[in-house]
Amino acid sequence: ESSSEYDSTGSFAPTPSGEDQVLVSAATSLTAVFAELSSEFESANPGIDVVLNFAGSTALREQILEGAPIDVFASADRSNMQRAVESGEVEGRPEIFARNVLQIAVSAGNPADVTGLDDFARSELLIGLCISTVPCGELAREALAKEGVTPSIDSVEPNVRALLTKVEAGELDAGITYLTDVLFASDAIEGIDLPSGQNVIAEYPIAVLTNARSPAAAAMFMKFVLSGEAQSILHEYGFISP
Amino acid sequence: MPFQQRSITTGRSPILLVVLGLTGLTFFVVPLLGLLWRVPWKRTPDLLTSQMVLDALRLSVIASLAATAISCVIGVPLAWLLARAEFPGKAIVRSIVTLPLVLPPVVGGTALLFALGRRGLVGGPLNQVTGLLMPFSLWGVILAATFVAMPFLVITVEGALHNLDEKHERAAASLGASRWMVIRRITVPMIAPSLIAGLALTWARAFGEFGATVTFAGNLQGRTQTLPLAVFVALESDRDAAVAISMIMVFVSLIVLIALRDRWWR
Amino acid sequence: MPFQQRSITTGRSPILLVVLGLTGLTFFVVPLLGLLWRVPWKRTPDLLTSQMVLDALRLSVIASLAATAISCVIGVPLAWLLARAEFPGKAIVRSIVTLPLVLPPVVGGTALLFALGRRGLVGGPLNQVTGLLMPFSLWGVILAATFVAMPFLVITVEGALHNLDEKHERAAASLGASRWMVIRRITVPMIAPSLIAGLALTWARAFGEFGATVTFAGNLQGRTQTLPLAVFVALESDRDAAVAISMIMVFVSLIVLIALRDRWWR
Amino acid sequence: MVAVVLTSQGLTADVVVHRSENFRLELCLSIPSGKTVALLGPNGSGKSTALAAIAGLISLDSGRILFNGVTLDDPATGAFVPPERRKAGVVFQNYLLFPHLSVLDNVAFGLRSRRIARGEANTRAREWIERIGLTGMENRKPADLSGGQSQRVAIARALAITPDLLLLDEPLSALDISTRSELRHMLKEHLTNFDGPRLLITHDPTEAFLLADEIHVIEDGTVTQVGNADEIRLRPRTQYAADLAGFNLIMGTARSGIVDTGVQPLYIANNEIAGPVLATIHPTAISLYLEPPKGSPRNSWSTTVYRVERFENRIRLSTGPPLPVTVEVTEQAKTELGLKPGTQIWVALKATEIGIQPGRFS
Amino acid sequence: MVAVVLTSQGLTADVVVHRSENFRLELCLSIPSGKTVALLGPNGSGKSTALAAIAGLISLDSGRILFNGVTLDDPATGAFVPPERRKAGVVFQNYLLFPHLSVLDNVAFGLRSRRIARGEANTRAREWIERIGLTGMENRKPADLSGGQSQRVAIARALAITPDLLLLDEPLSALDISTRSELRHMLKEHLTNFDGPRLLITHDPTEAFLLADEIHVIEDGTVTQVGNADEIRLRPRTQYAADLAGFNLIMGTARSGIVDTGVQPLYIANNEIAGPVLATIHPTAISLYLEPPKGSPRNSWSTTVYRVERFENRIRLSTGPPLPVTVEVTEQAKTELGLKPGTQIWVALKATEIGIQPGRFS
Ligand SMILES: Nc1ncnc2c1ncn2[C@@H]1O[C@H](COP(=O)(O)OP(=O)(O)OP(=O)(O)O)[C@@H](O)[C@H]1O
Ligand SMILES: Nc1ncnc2c1ncn2[C@@H]1O[C@H](COP(=O)(O)OP(=O)(O)OP(=O)(O)O)[C@@H](O)[C@H]1O
Ligand SMILES: [Mg+2]
Ligand SMILES: [Mg+2]
Repeated sequence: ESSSEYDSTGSFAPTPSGEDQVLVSAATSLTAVFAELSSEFESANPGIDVVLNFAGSTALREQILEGAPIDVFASADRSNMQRAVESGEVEGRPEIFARNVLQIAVSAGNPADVTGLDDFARSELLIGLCISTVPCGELAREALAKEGVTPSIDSVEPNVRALLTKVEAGELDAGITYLTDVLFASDAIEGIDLPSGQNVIAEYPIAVLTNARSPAAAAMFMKFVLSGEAQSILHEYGFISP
Repeated sequence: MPFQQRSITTGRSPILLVVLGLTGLTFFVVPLLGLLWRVPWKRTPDLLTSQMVLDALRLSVIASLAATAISCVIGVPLAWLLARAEFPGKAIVRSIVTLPLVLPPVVGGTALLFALGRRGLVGGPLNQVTGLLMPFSLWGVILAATFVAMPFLVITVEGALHNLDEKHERAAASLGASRWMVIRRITVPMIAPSLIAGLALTWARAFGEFGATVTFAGNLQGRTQTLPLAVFVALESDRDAAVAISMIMVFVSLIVLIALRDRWWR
Repeated sequence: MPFQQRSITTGRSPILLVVLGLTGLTFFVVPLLGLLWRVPWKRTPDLLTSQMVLDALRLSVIASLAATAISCVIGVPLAWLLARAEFPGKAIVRSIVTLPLVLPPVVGGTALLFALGRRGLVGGPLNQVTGLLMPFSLWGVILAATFVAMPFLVITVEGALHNLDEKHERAAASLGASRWMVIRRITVPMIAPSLIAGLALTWARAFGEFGATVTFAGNLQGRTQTLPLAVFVALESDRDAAVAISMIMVFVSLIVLIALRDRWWR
Repeated sequence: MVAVVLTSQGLTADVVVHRSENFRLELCLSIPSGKTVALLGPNGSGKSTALAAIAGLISLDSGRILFNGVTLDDPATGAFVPPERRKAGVVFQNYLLFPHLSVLDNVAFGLRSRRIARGEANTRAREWIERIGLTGMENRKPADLSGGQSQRVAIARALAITPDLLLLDEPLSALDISTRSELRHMLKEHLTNFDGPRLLITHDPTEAFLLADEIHVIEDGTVTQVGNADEIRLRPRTQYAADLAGFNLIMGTARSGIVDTGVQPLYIANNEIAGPVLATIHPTAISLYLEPPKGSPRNSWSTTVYRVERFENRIRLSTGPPLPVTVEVTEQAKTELGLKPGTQIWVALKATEIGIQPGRFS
Repeated sequence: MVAVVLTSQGLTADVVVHRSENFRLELCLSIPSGKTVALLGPNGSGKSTALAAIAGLISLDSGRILFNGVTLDDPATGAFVPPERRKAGVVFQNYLLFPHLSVLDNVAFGLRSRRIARGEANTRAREWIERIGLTGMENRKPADLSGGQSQRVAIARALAITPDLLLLDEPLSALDISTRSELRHMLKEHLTNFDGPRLLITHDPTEAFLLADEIHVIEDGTVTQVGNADEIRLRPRTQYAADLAGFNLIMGTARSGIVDTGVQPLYIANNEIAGPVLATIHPTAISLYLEPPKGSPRNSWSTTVYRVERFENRIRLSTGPPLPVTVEVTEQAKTELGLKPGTQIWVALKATEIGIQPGRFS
């Protein structure tokens, strides 16, 4: 009797059997867009149920390395995907499905009058960056270095969210995050574009995993994400097609 | 009670105490006000009925209560052993119990993965023999919550047991009560307020658990996504929703804590 | 003591208790083993002496002890008022005190920002008048830690006060002891084990605090980056380092907790 | 409510306290400075409650407590002096020693509370510890003391503070016979030099008779008799007071030299008295015979021995119906008459041995 | 260590327990089934410690406890029967009522522990509550009882379980005079129908004399005298035992009809006895005069009155040096001689009134 409540792995499966489930681990910065992508995908493929697992790319990679029963991995950077590939967790080859550009985030009304990367050297401003070990921090430093700006950093935030929170609260005058983050942050935040020459590009790889329970459905989902339909949704959320 | 005396000891409280106590209270009230100030009250009802929030609420309530129950069943005996039994290595055991308190929850979750994941120390063999898989299931959520929350119960109850004079337990034994009966009818009732405080702490910690859960059990809506995880997701996509979900958590916990404590105290 | 009696009540422990207690212990031991299994022992000494870890260690110790001290000074009076004083709205106050337990720490940190940040409800005016800035400073770290950790002390101590019969306090009053003297020389010593348990919980929670700190105080090496933040940062790039830093936390907390509890208990 | 004479020196307590649906204490008490009042009464009669009210540990429901002209508690006006400012030395019935403090710290606690320096307080505490015979136990915790040792510490703790007002709740009940008489004397001496009012609660009539200037008998929350030792002893007004003194107390209605007790008429030596009376008969005044007595005693009836007890070196027996009495005989008489439960005997009692006072059981 | 006669029925306890550096209990006790032994002794002499060892609440350091042939505790072999399997009914000196349980649940606790169904246990508990006179208080918590009421609940709780062994630590000390004699009789009756051994600890000689078959006087951890009431009363061997009985006890060396006490020689009626003796003199055997007495008493000396007390309806005085004695006189004599502390008097004492037994203070 009770066995019907659990699938063969013992994990809790509330959906009726017979339906394919795709477990997608996606980076935190993909939260909003993947929610929409999955519902689009589900309505196009009624037999498939997409379950999303959002966390930092590193945490997701960690789970995969520890044998989590995940079908698809969408990372916010290449290095975490690379680690998964090296550990033999990836079926086939990862594909880049989206790109993202950096933007300067300032509090609404731009009270500190920030205009570009040069302002990051102004010591009277409260400046924040992501920590260099996460993609947004790495890329931001790359962009600043390209311009020869030595930023006077007041806060090194462990992730985009923490950085945005502080800019939004007015604790920081400016920070560098992704365009997509600023686009969908609250009204309390404004974005300042970087000239394309100054910008650096972040790449988002996706892959089906060797551990996948429903490899076919997983492949379908990955294919969908790379499709034109999905790309236009990604575009709406500020991502750039690869 | 009509014949209750006005308590004399408590008639007037020393000024210094009141001042310090109020300062303490400010500590809690000001940030709460800060939060309340930003709550998008209009949107809250809608959010409350969204599938994601309902799923998360259900999971949170189940997992936190289960974790509290498990902690009670195995944590209270552990506390009793720590307080009353003599065995070698007690100091070490006591310290181990305290570890989950200190370990950053994310590391705690990683430790759980290392130990109970499919490739883990215990989880690996377990998975091969029984096919059981802890992570990414409700069991994983409960396990993670129990791991981080149980120490609160153990430590609170152990403290209370140290406070309790053993003479009543001895008297009960002399009346023929078995060791077990003494614990059930004398020891536990006599430390009830501390036990309930410990349960409240445990439940609250389990209910608010995030780091270990997201690492060990994942963040699957309807399966392992509890309210704090929903808040995390919402923080990325919809800031107001995150604050609103937090207020739901606050509200639920008020109900549970009041039920747990004010009903059984006094 | 040469004349210590072997305690009779504790001579043998009921089997069921031992079994349950050991099960409880397994809960803690298995994940710890999982962690120990993966600790990069070779690299640990290097990490231990890296500037980042040393800075974080210093900040963590200072902030957690400061938060514990503050909690003690204002949390114990608050607990006393909750347990012993009569005032309207007590149930609400008690619930508010429990909130930081339930609030996801990130939300708690956000609440602190809303309230005490540069543009915050209280922080704004405060900043304008005094120029004081809480975030990005050690004060912010301490504040965040106190906010999340103090409830543990308040609730544990309140529970213990409910356990304590007031008759000894009355006797002390009749001997001429002022309200304050009664609290200092009778009440507090009589609940010492629970107080120490509460302090241990508070310190441990403050020491392991991550979410509120990172949100409210930021993550500046040497200024606000505590050990849990260092662990988090390391997790992003170098898991082994993260595990090693966690082991440092475990080690420090063992020392502090053993000093705090085994010295003052019994 | 009884009107209270307000003296400016001493304690005047008009105490009304509800403790439960079935118990209401209503007590009027006035203790001049330098005098000792003993409260004697059965269990649960409200003695400790009265003490708690005077010490300020519970508050009055109505009434008023005045001490040396200062109102300590008056619910009507809301005045209330908290216990720590009443300067009372209290020995609690259950001692309430502080379990976490040593004997020395327990005794010194009151002194330290009065801001006496540690050295001075300890010296004075040590003196008291010597006085109660516990030298060498200064560093023990109360849990490591015997019952009687604990009680002695409680006494020392209360007396050490040189209080304005002494409240002693069965202070000698757990002491052995030698220590008890020693401490009784120590107490008596201490009281002589102490000029505040003092209240002594006890179950031991000897203690009350020896230490108190006035005795209040309290039963079920109200005072049933007030008087000095002799008055209570010779003219007890309730069964309890008679038990205290060891007298037989019989209620009846007197008319022309006979008391109608409802069961067995008693001839008395007083023809004038009429109406409800209390008759008191000392147990030694009653004689026992195996045959119907033929002699001077005007009262005699046949009954059986119900109970035989030895009290120190005397033999006490209780007889059965019609009129149960307690009789005291010598060891010799017991042996000669073969007295044991069930023995058929004749009771004889001279009319002149019956004390008579008007009144009824209260 | 004293050799113990091992009877198969009853309790044989050879108890050695260290409690502190200064206190070591070394007690040998044998209580046959159906018999009551009373332990009488000063505070801190080890009575409660002995009870705790027999109840199994503390373990022996050496010695052995046997009950009906079963070894309860024997450190030599490591045998130890835990308290819950000793089937002892214990009244603790400090009651130890369970504060969170009602009176009914307290009394029923032992029954429920013995797996008696709730209904049956409650019925029996209610009977006991009635027997101790607390009907109507079944639902009270111990904190809401008076001292004496608490002690009664402790008695009921111990007796309700129909134990194999009764251990009573001052069970009547907090009771009022009427309840005490009632409960003493209830206890006596209950004991008659109870065929296990019972141990009674008390400070009240009356209680011991009335209830015990044998009395052990214990002082500073060792037994100083064993005997029945009369033996203890008439031939006390220690000052404490003499105080119990109210006798004067004087130690000296007898030679040809004279006891050399070191201060005042005593003439006695026994010329044969020689060597160390204990002389016992009842307080009523001593006469007092204002002038040097000229008459039959062979002993007389001049002294002063030191202390005057009333004991119930008798007057007791203590005299000063050379040989302090306690004297009992009538009220009349007191008035006639104007006896008060400091009065110069002559003491007279017949040689025949001096009881003599060989021995010395132990
Ligand atoms: N806290 C309480 N709540 C309700 N009733 C109480 C409380 N304390 C005492 N009582 C009741 O009040 C009455 C008087 O109690 P009190 O302690 O004053 O008696 P007492 O004269 O000191 O008796 P004892 O000689 O036994 O000590 C008793 O009937 C008792 O049961
Ligand atoms: N836990 C303990 N630790 C050390 N010494 C103790 C302990 N309990 C009792 N004692 C000491 O042992 C001796 C015997 O104590 P016990 O309680 O047996 O005396 P007791 O005869 O019952 O006296 P009382 O008549 O006063 O109740 C005393 O000197 C006491 O101080
Ligand atoms: Mg009382
Ligand atoms: Mg004792």
